[in-house]
Formats: sequence, C-alpha cells, structure tokens
Amino acid sequence: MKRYYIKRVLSALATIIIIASVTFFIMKFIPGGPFTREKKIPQSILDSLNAKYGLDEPLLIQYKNYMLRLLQFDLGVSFKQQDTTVNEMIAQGFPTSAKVGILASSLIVLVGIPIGIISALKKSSAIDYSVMFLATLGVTVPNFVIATLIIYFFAGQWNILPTSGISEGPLSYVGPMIALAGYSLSFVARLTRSSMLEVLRQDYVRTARANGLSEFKVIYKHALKNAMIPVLTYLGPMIAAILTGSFVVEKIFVLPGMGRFFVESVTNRNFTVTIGFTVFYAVFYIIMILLVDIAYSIIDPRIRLDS
Amino acid sequence: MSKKILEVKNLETSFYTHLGEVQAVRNISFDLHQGEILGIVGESGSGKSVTSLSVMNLIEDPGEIKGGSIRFSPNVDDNFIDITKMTREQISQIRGNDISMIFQDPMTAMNPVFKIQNQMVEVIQRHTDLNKEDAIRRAKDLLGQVGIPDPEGQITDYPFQFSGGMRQRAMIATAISCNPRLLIADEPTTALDVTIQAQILELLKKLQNKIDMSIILITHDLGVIAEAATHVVVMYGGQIMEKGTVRDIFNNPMHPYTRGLHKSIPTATKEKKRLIPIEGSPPDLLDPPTGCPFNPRCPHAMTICTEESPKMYTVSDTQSSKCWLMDEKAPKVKGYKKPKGAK
Amino acid sequence: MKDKFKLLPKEEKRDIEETRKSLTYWEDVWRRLKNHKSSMFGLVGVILIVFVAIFGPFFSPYGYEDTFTDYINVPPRIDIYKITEEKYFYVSENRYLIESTENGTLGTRYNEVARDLINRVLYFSKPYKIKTEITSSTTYPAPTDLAENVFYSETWGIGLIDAEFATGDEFIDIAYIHPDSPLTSLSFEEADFELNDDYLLDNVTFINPSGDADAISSDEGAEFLIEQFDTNTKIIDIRVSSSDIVSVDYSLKLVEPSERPEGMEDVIYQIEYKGNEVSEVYDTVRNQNNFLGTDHLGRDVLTRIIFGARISLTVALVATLVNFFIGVVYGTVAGYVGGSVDNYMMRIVDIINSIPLVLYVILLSVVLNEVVIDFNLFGRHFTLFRGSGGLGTIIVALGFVYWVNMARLVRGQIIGLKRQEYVLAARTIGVSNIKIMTRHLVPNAMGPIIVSMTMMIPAAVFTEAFLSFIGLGVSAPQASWGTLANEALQAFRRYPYQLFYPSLAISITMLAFNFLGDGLRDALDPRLRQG
Amino acid sequence: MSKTTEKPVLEVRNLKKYFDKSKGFFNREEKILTAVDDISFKIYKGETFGLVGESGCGKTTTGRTIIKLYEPTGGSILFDGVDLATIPEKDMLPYRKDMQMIFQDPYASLNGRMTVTDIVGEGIDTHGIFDDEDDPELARQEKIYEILESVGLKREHASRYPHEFSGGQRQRIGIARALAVDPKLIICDEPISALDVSIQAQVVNMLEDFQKDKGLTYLFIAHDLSMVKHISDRIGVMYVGKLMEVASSDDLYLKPLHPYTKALLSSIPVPDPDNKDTENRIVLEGDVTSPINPKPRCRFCTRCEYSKEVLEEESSSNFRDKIINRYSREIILHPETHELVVTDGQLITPALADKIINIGLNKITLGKEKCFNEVPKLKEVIPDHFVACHFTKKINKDLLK
Repeated sequence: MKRYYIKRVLSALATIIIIASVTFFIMKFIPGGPFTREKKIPQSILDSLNAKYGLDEPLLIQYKNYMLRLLQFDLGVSFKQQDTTVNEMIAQGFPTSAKVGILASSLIVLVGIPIGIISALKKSSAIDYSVMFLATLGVTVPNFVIATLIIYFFAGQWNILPTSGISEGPLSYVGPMIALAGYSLSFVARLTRSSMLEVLRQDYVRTARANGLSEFKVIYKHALKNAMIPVLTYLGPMIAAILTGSFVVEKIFVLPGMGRFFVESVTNRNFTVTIGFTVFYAVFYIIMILLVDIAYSIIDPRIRLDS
Repeated sequence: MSKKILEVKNLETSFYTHLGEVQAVRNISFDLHQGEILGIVGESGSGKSVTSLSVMNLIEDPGEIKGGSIRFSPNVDDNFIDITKMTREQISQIRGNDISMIFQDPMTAMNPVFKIQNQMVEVIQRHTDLNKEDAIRRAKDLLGQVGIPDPEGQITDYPFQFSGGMRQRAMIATAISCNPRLLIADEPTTALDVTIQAQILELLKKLQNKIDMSIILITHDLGVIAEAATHVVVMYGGQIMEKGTVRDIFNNPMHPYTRGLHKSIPTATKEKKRLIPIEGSPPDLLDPPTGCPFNPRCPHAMTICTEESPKMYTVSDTQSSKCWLMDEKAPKVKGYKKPKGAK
Repeated sequence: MKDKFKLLPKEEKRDIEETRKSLTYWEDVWRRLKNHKSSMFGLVGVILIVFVAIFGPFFSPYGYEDTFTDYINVPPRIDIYKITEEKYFYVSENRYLIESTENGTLGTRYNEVARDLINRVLYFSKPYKIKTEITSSTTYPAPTDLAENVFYSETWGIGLIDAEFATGDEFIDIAYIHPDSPLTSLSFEEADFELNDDYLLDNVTFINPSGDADAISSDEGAEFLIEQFDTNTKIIDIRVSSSDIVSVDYSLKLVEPSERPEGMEDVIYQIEYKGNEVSEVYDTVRNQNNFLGTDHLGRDVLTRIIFGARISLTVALVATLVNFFIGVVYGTVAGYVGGSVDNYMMRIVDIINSIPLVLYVILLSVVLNEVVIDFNLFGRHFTLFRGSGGLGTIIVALGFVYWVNMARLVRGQIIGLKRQEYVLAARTIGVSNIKIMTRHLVPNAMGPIIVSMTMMIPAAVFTEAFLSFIGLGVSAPQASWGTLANEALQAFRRYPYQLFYPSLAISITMLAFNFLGDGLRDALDPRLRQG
Repeated sequence: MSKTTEKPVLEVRNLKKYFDKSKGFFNREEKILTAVDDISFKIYKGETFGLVGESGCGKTTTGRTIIKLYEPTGGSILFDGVDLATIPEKDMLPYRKDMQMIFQDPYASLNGRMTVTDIVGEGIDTHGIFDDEDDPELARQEKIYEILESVGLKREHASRYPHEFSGGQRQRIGIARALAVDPKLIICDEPISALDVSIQAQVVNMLEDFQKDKGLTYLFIAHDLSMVKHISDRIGVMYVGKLMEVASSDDLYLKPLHPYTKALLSSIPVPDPDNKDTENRIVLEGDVTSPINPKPRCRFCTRCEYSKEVLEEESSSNFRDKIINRYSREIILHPETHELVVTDGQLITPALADKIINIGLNKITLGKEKCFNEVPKLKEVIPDHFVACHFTKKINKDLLK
C-alpha cells in the first residue's frame, strides 16, 4: 500500500521533470529572443542583456541552470518588466485566483454532485428533465456568456451584485464564482447522474436490495461510493484548472488573478512568464492528479491492494 | 405434508422495451413447502430468473409484475402476506431476513469497495438487535460455517481478494445470516468450476438441513437439479411446462420438452449414444408463438397446440404437465401415458 | 374439435429456423436516434448551421468588411418617432438621428449641428453633401470680421454666420467665430451658390503648415480645430450640412454613464420638427437594414455571424478531421501492437496532454506566421495554408492537441476489441494485420469514435472562441464567433445585442452538437444491443 | 487399435506459454503466469482429442498457442511434421489454411459489421482458394452457399448480418467459417458452453457428422466433462497449466488414475435423482492454486487428499521426530487461540516442531515431501494411459489390478 503511494509520487516527479524540459526547449525553439522589440535594440545592449540572463551560454548549460533553478522553485524573471520575478507574479495573482477557485470548486462539489444524484434517482421525472436541460445548457454556454449575463442582469439591470472587482465584500465573489463554476458544475451534475445510473444497474446494488437494506443505505452507501469514482477522476484536473485562474472570468470581472498575467504574457510575447506559469500550472495539475489518485485508492481498495 | 410457505399464483411479469412488451413470465403458479428444495430449470429466456426476482419483488424499471399474487408466510403461524402488494419499506424488512437470495455471478454481486465484514454486519444489524461487536462475531461465525478457512483474518478483506468460490460462500453466509425461511439461489454455481460447484451444492444442502429453510434453486443444469432438488418446475418461454417431484421429472417426464431435454444431454456414466437434439431455437419472447410456446419445436405438435395454450393437466398427486397430449381427446403417442381422470 | 388434436405433419409446422429479419447496425442506430427527441432537434440544428455556414455568405447582401458609418451601433430593434405622416425618426444610443420608414428601414442620418447643454437640446440638420474637389492648395486670407446671425454651438465653440455654396467645384464662403478664439472669421473664394437655409460646417480638411493633411470632423471638437487653424492653414475640403433644423429634447436627464440605465428602451426623446412636437415612441420595429443590428464600426452583425459561422465551423471541422485521422491511426496502432510500443506512445500522449493548449498556440503562431503554402493546379493558384491569418495556426494548434483524446479513446476501444473472438478468428484464418485493423477493429470502434467527434466539434468551436477571445485567434478583419464576442465585450453593457447574438450562435451550435452527441451515445450504447 | 503406430496430425512437445504479469516501471518484482507449462500430447488423424479442466487451467491458452495466436514460450508444435513453433508469423499463412478454430461465444466471435458471406468468405479470400478458377467470384459464392447449407442455413441467409441470427445459428456460421478453407484440424474452443442445453446437442451432432464426412481431426476444449466424454476419443485433463492425465475417454472415465481426475469426475452432477454415487463424492477442498510463479511441486498437491499425511501424537518425542523435515499441507489453526501454526508447503524445522507441540496440537496434517518438492512427470502407466502423479501405483492398487 505504501509502495503504491511511493510509486505514484515518483512517477509524478518524473512527469514534472519531463514537462519542465519540454517547455524549456519549446521556449528555446521559438524564434525571436526575449528582447526582440519592434524597434531594434543595439547589438551591444542585446549582448549584455543576454549575458545578464545567461542566455549566451551553451544550450545544455542553460538547461542545467534552468533545471537547477527550478529545483529551488525559482521560475525566473520577467524579461519585459525587469525586476519582477515570475514567482512574485504568481504570489501576486494566485491568492485571488485560488480564493475564487476554491469557492467555485466548493459550489461544484456541493451543488453539482447532489443535483446529479437527485436527477439519477428521479430518472425521467420533471426534475430530471429540467436539471439535465439546465446542465446541458451549462456545458454548452461559454463562460464568457455566463459571466456577461450575470453582470448584465444581476449587476446592471437588477443591481444585486457589484459589477466588478472583489473589493466589495462577499457579494462581489458571487459573480466570478458562478461564472467559473458554470461549466464544470453542469458537467459534474451530468457525470454524477450517468455514473449513478450505471452503478444502480450493477449486481451489487441488487444484492444490497435483496439483503433488505433500506433504500437510503442502498443509495447513499452502496451506490454513491462507487458512483463517485469517475466523478473524482474529473474533479482533480478540473480543480487544478479552476484554481489557477480563468482569464476570461478574471477579465470580465476585473480580478487581479493568475489567468490575466498568463494571457498578458502570451499577448506580450513575454515568454519567461508564459513558461513559468506553464510549469507552475503543470506542477499544480500533476499534484492534483496525484491527490485524485490517492483519494481514488481510498475509495476503491482494488487500486491500492491489487498488485 | 409439511407447511406451505410460498404460494405463487398466476404470476405475470413483463418488461417494456422499445421493441415492445417482453412477457418474461406468463401466468405461472407453484407452491413451496417447508424444507423443500424447489428446482426451477429452463434455458436462457425461459423466465426462471425473472420468477425468482419477482418473488423477491426485485423487478425494476422497465419491468413490472403485471398480475398474480405471491403469498409468503414469514413465520410459523401461517400468516400469509402478498409480496406484490407490499411497500418498499415492508418488503425490505422481509428481504435478507425471511427470504434471502444469492446470485449467479459472485464476482459482481458484492460491492467492490466495502470489506466483507462491513457488508455482512450491515445486513445482520439491519434485521437483528445485535450491537456491532456481536454482529462481527456472528459474521465470523457464519463465515466459518460456510467453510472460509480463516474467518478471523479474511473477514476484513475486500471481495476482490476472494476467489469466486470463496465469494459465493461469503454471499451464502450473508444470505443465511438471519436464518431465512426461504433462500433463493439464482444459478449459484453457473459461474463456478465443477469442483467448486460440488462444494457449494454440498454446503447448501448442509445448511438447508441445519437451519431448516426452503430453497428455490434456479439452474439450467439438469444434473444439479437431480442432485439437489426435491421438487422441480420446468420452464420454457415464460411458462411452466411441467412440475413435480424430482423423481417425477426425471423418471417419468410427461412433457415433450422435458423429454427433449433429457435426450439432448450426454451423461458421463452412460455409454456413448448419438444425442437427440430438440430442433429449432428457443422462442422470441417479443413475438412468442401462439398456443403452446414449445409447439414449433415439439415433435408431437397438434393443430390445437398452435392455437390455444394448454392447461395444466394433473398427472398424479405430485406431478402436472402443461401439454395437450395429456388431454383425453389427444391421440396416443408412444411413451406418454394419459393420466386417469384427465379432462 | 377433434381435428384439432391431430398431430401436425412435419411440413405444416411453423418454420422454426426462421431468422429475425432485422435492421443493420446503422439502420438500428438511426431508428434509435429518431426516437430520441432532443438528438433529432440537435441533428436538425447541426444541418441548419452547416447549411448557413456553407451557403449563407452567398446570399448575404453585404460583405463581412462592409461598414455603414451612419449606422454605428444600431440595435436589431429600434424605437421610432413619428413626426409627420411621412417622416419617422430613430434616435440611436449615441444620439444619431436617423430617418426611418414606418417599418424600420433606415434612411439618412441627420447631423448634430448644435447642442444646448443647459436645456439638453440637440439640434440636427439633414446632411447636405456637395462634392468639393480641391485641386490645388490655396492660401486663405486673414480672418475677416464676424458677421451677424451667428449659429452658436457650445461643443464646437464655432459659429457659422454665413455661407455660400458653390455648385460643382466651386468654393464657398464660411465664417467662424469662437468666444476665446483669436480666429474670428474665415473666408473662401467667392462662389456662386444659393443659400436657402442655415448651413453648418461639417467636415474640414486642411493642410497645416508642416504639409500634413488632417481631416477634422464635427465630432472631434472645436478646440482642436481652433488650435490648428491659423492663417497659414489651407482648407482643402469642406463638407457642409444643410437646412432642416430639428430640435431634440431629452426627457432623460443626462447623468453620468455608470448611473445611466442600460439600453435604449428607457430613454424617451422629445422631438420637435417644424413645429411638430413628438414626445412618445411611435413604435418599436425591426431594423430592416441590419437584421441583427450593426457593430461599433457600423458592420452588419448578421453578416458577420454568418461569415463567422464559416470560420468557426471550418476551424472546428478541420481540427476534428485532423484529430480523427491522427487519433484513429495512432490509437489503433498503439492499441493493436500493444506492449512497450503502446507504453511509449501513451507516455508521449501524457506529456502532450499536460502542457496547456495556449502554449502550443503561441509556439505555432510564431513558427507558422511566416509559412505560406501555395500550389498551382490546372493553372490556377491556390493557397493551401497561410500562417499569418491566424486561421491556419489555430487549426494546426487544435489539430495538434485534440487527437490525444481521440487516440486514447481509440486505443481503449481497440484493446477491448482485439481480444474479441472474431479478431482471433481473423488471425487464425491468416488475415493480415492491416486488414484486421481496417476491416475488423476500426469499423467496430466507429460508434464511440463518432460520438467523440460530434462532441469534439463543439469543443473546438469553444476553444477557438476562447483563443480568439484572448486574442490568439483569427485576426481582423475576418471574424469568428469568438472574435465577435471578444469585440462586443468592450461595450457590452451599452450594446448587449452585439455580444448576445454571436454567443447565441456559439451556444446553439454547442447545444445542437451536444444533443446530437448525447443521442448518438445512447443509440450506440452496446448495452442496448444484444443479439 | 494401437495409435502409436500411426503418424499423428498434431504433436505437441513440451509446450510452454508464459505471460509476463509484472507491471509498472517501478515495480521490478517479476510475475510469470505459467498458463501452459511443459505439456505434451499427440492427436491422430480423424480422432477427437478432448482437453478438459477448470477455468484458468490453461486449456484455452493451449489451443490458442497451438494455432499460433500466442507465440509459444517453449516447446514444439509439430503439425504434419512441421514445427510451427519455429515458423515466424509472416510465413504462417499456408499452415493457417489447414488448422482452424471454432470459438466459444457465438456473439463475440462474429464481426457484427460483416455479412455472413463476408465472414465465411474471408478465409477463401485470404488464401486465394479460387484464384485459379475461371470465375473466382462465382466459385466463391457457390462454395459459401454450399457450406451454409451444409451447416443447416439457407442461401438467403448469406447476405444477412450476424445479429439477425439466434445463438445456435451464429455458432453454425462460426463453424462454416472454419470449414470454408477445408482444414485438416479444427480446434474447438468451448464451442457449446455458451449455448442453451437444447441447442448444444444440435452443434455436437453437426461436428460429429462433419468429422465422419470430411475425416476431420478435432481438438475439443471444454470444461463440461460429460460433453467432452461424449465427443472425444481421447482426453487430456489439465490442471494449472499442466497435463495431469491423458487416456482414451472410456479409460479415463472407468479408470481415472490421477487424484484430480477422480475428484473432477466425481464432481459432475448426474442427472439422475436415484444416483447413489454422490454419497462417495470426493469434494475437493480449497481453491485452484495460482499459476503465477508456481513452486516446483505437483500443482495439485495443496488440494490432493493423497498428498497429505495425518500425524497423531503418540509420544511427544516421537511426534516431534515425525514432523521434523516434513512439509505441511495447509494452514492449521490452534483450536482455542486461533494462532497460526504451520503454513502451506513449508519445511518444518525442529524449532517449529517444538512450537507445534508446545501449543498442544496433537494431530496435524502434513504434505508428502515428494508431492511438495518435485514436479511429477507425465508417465505411461498402462498402455495409452498417461498420468502425472508421484503415487499413481500406490493409490490405484485396485484399478491397476
């Protein structure tokens, strides 16, 4: 059992190393150095800049330095805004993204899963149809539409919520939270429903009924635990994505989060920041996957014991 | 004769599919007495499993018990209750307690994410007042009874850590945990190897003696029936073709289908003879033949067989056959002896 | 009755070996799909959308770049005011006064000529355009005296006192006045032009001393104009607005924009025209010129959505096809060969999967920006790929990434299928591996593949919209739905329809494909198919 | 009729098929599943050789390895004198024509996207059987019709899809596919297990008829002993990858010499309520041993009643001497403390023996040393009757006269 966890952690580390290496070489592969501007920079200045950031060394040495810095959790400096490190930018943006992200994730888990279960249990009823219709809308309507609708109606027309920012107390989190959660919430509801229906068809559910267990136990003990397995698989990467910020939602609601920094770095061609954020994202993603795997093994003993 | 504990009358169970209604069980009646092992034998699609699920009231959407009654006496003083008319809560008090069931595939019939102990204890605690420690002790005791070698250690295992035979034993242990009056075993050995099958049949017989329960044993294997059952119901196309004691069915079968079955299986003990198969295929339940479901394959089919469903003819005190050949107007066919007083 | 008990001769027995005449696999899937209401709705939607994307542009009266400068930000439904039996007006959000017919066909836009901020009155005049061509630069004389009958505009700070029109190429005399201006009057060469009402300077093009030409429109304010005007400035082109003065009275208080109610509906103008005073909206009618209104450059929203459909669907479709081919081939090979080959192939997939899509797009957009692939066929020149447009890049980027999921799916299917006994049977017969893959494995894996493709198309539309939204998508003037949504976002509080309709198009497409995909998934569900 | 003089169609010599079940990059522990471990048998022309055994015993793997669906790990497969084990996959085509297979699952064994013609014709196309004819298309079509009719289907069924047929009919299509290339040997891999009882006889009769008409040779793999006995001339009994006994079917049923065969035969339920044999039934205890990394011993020793030796206490010192250096057969629990005393197949050291005696066990079961230490070889005990057991003679005194 311990072995299983050690194995998982080791392979996660290996994946992180590979991803960091791949992104590093992608960065090197992109034509145009980090100091390429519209206007030509004199060669002497360019040389000194390159020397300053160690870009005049051979590629493998650069790679080594980069990986060594990574080991110290140093993601490098922004070439465009001198004196700003990527770490600082993450430190600046992550708390906001994470705050909204945690709220959105809680909403997904606390609302998406229960309505999925209700829908499955009331299959082919009016509740089921309306939940599934809303959920289908939820996965088909892009989040920028949801976000703008929230602002248009709740903030604009009805004046219930503030229009932007998160400085106006707890209410100001509601809009971003819903916009961020919309798609995943609907997806989780659909997934929970189909997974629940699948599980309810299983033989062991029939056995539980045949053993006279109360319907409540059959559903909330026997079926639910099994039905959560695929939902969990989806939740891990999703939470990673949500916590690291959504550009669209952050832009519409004017939030100072990670997503904005990332996309700004993309549009400004500020590659070190892009790469830094990518590595950060990948690490975060892999950690989430790892956590999911561990949660998985707690729910499903076959994984941790079957070897 | 011992007490009657189950009386199934005119049971009809259907499933509704997009292609139409599948009449899985069509108007069947049988009784079960204390201490009997009733074998229900039939091919796939004959309705034998649906019958057993109906008795447990476990038919689920899109299926439905359309008609008939299933009267069951849960205690010694002959209070019959109709299972088809019970609420969900009422029936769940009966299930696992007075009637239990074990299923064909022990691999899928146990919840993979809970320990054996957990799954047994919750059933015991559902139907008894035992506290947790006592329930665990009882569970271990039961596992020992069904022949799990190390109940103390293995009770905290998960089902997937058990082999198929062991799982079926654990299923049986759970099923008998509340000393049921009736145990329904739906193809309990089909998924198991022949040596394990022998173990399980042995165990069932032993337990039946010990806790004086009745068993409905569903199988397609005539050998299993001959060995384990005291009474037999032969099903085909959702209907009962013939019923009687195990000796009636094996030594004096009075239905062409039962005879066909006997002739089409080889036996290891007898010398090699060419098999005589029943021609054709089992009926399509979506579009069953009119009259007797067996008429397209019956070597003795008559005009009436294609038009009208035969009634149950009483052959003897214990045996009856649903075949027009038993009618006094029917021509004499070699080997079929018409019962006296048959109408 | 007795005959009924006669044994049937063999030939009279029902044919017991008859087979069920039933549908082929795809017929059965189709039948099942037909019974699935929402998926039929989805299918019809998909067909309509594809139809519009293919043929829509041919029937569109405008091109996606055509601008209507007079009709900027006009919504699809407009409030019109009836002045006389023939004269109807529409007042736009940015206070353009546009002539309309009773059913909503827009006509001439009137120019705002003056503004009385105290009483919140705007004055409009019908634009009277004359063609003026200046062939040579002329130096104009010093300012002359201010004349009488000044038309005063607070916005401009300029008054027009007198003007004479020249027909044809003639010059006109126009004079200005501004309280703070050293400039008091300008005069032009005399022209033979009859003045029938009051006139107004609309647009002046002049040449400043440095020799650069600048156009000043009425919108841009007087200060600039005044600042620029000195005696050395040469005016080379003048547009003049004409007669009919309309006074507009706001029933609305002019308040700060953030407190102003959104939309037009709540603003009722009082319009006075030649003594007729109208203070209520006559009717709200459909904008006949631009069915779904116009955007901030006066482009027809409907046309852009139709052209956008083409781009969005092209991106989605091509990306999906690329994914289909790469994914199916990759997945089939990995699944069928198995072992360590499979292991390595899947590790590659894992790595591709954990790097964000945006990064690929940046990389590819940089690398592909320069790439242009042309070829000649039958003497005609085709451009297969042009990186700079953004369209190709986005297709390549999507194609590069999404096959990963398809490959996983196909591999899973193939691994399940290759153990099926019919595949073993084919191998015992000696059928070649290629044939086993193409005849046995892939056709049987087709169901889930198709479901996955129908789900992939909306996902690609979505992703394209997202990338366009963050500025990595199709570049101007082409527009995908995502670009449209992105552009509309800037002012969506004022003009929600500009965001609403592209979003609606995206949502409907996604919904249609999702419904179809859900239906297909149910129809192809192997659990429902036994025997 | 002594078969030894005839030349066998198929001779399997020391066939081995192992699967590597070690998984994961970080999991270095080696796990070898010995699905088929060193088995040898011969099949003569025109006969049916039955292979029986419980699930997981390797009988299906044997069949699939013989037809080279799996690459053998070791041993040789002599088919008409040619060793198929040494022939690389790309050169197998000519041999594939002579050896065919009928599968278990009538639903899974037919490709649902192909018509009956395509399914049956696939072999004809692959081997180009009618390529030399004037009109190969017509000849192919005629051949397909002919085969379909011979398996009891109709011409008009040729253009239909598998799902239009019942299970029994599908199995006939599977048989037609195998017959289409006129093979010499057909491996029947549980061809009737998935069929209804009333259909099984139809298929069995058909197989017997074809054998008579075409002089076919069958390798008949099944777990249903009664059916195997019915159809086979000779039978091999497999247990966890090993052949335990090979004999003619009558011999095997009348004179089962291996303890496993005895148990297997006695486990078959007899469809006769008056049958008294069940009272002497040998009910095997325990489960089938795992074929993963097996120890070098008789695979059946853990369940065999003859491999165990019951020792009862006479005097402590005597008892101690007796159990030292013996191998235990099973887990034994102390009746009160439930303490584990001896584990399966373990050498009992003097210290352990002391412990056993101290705990107070006075009766223990031990395995016979040979059974737990040595793999028994398949030996010809009486003519044409092979058994792999260390104690064949000892335990079969009455059967061997």
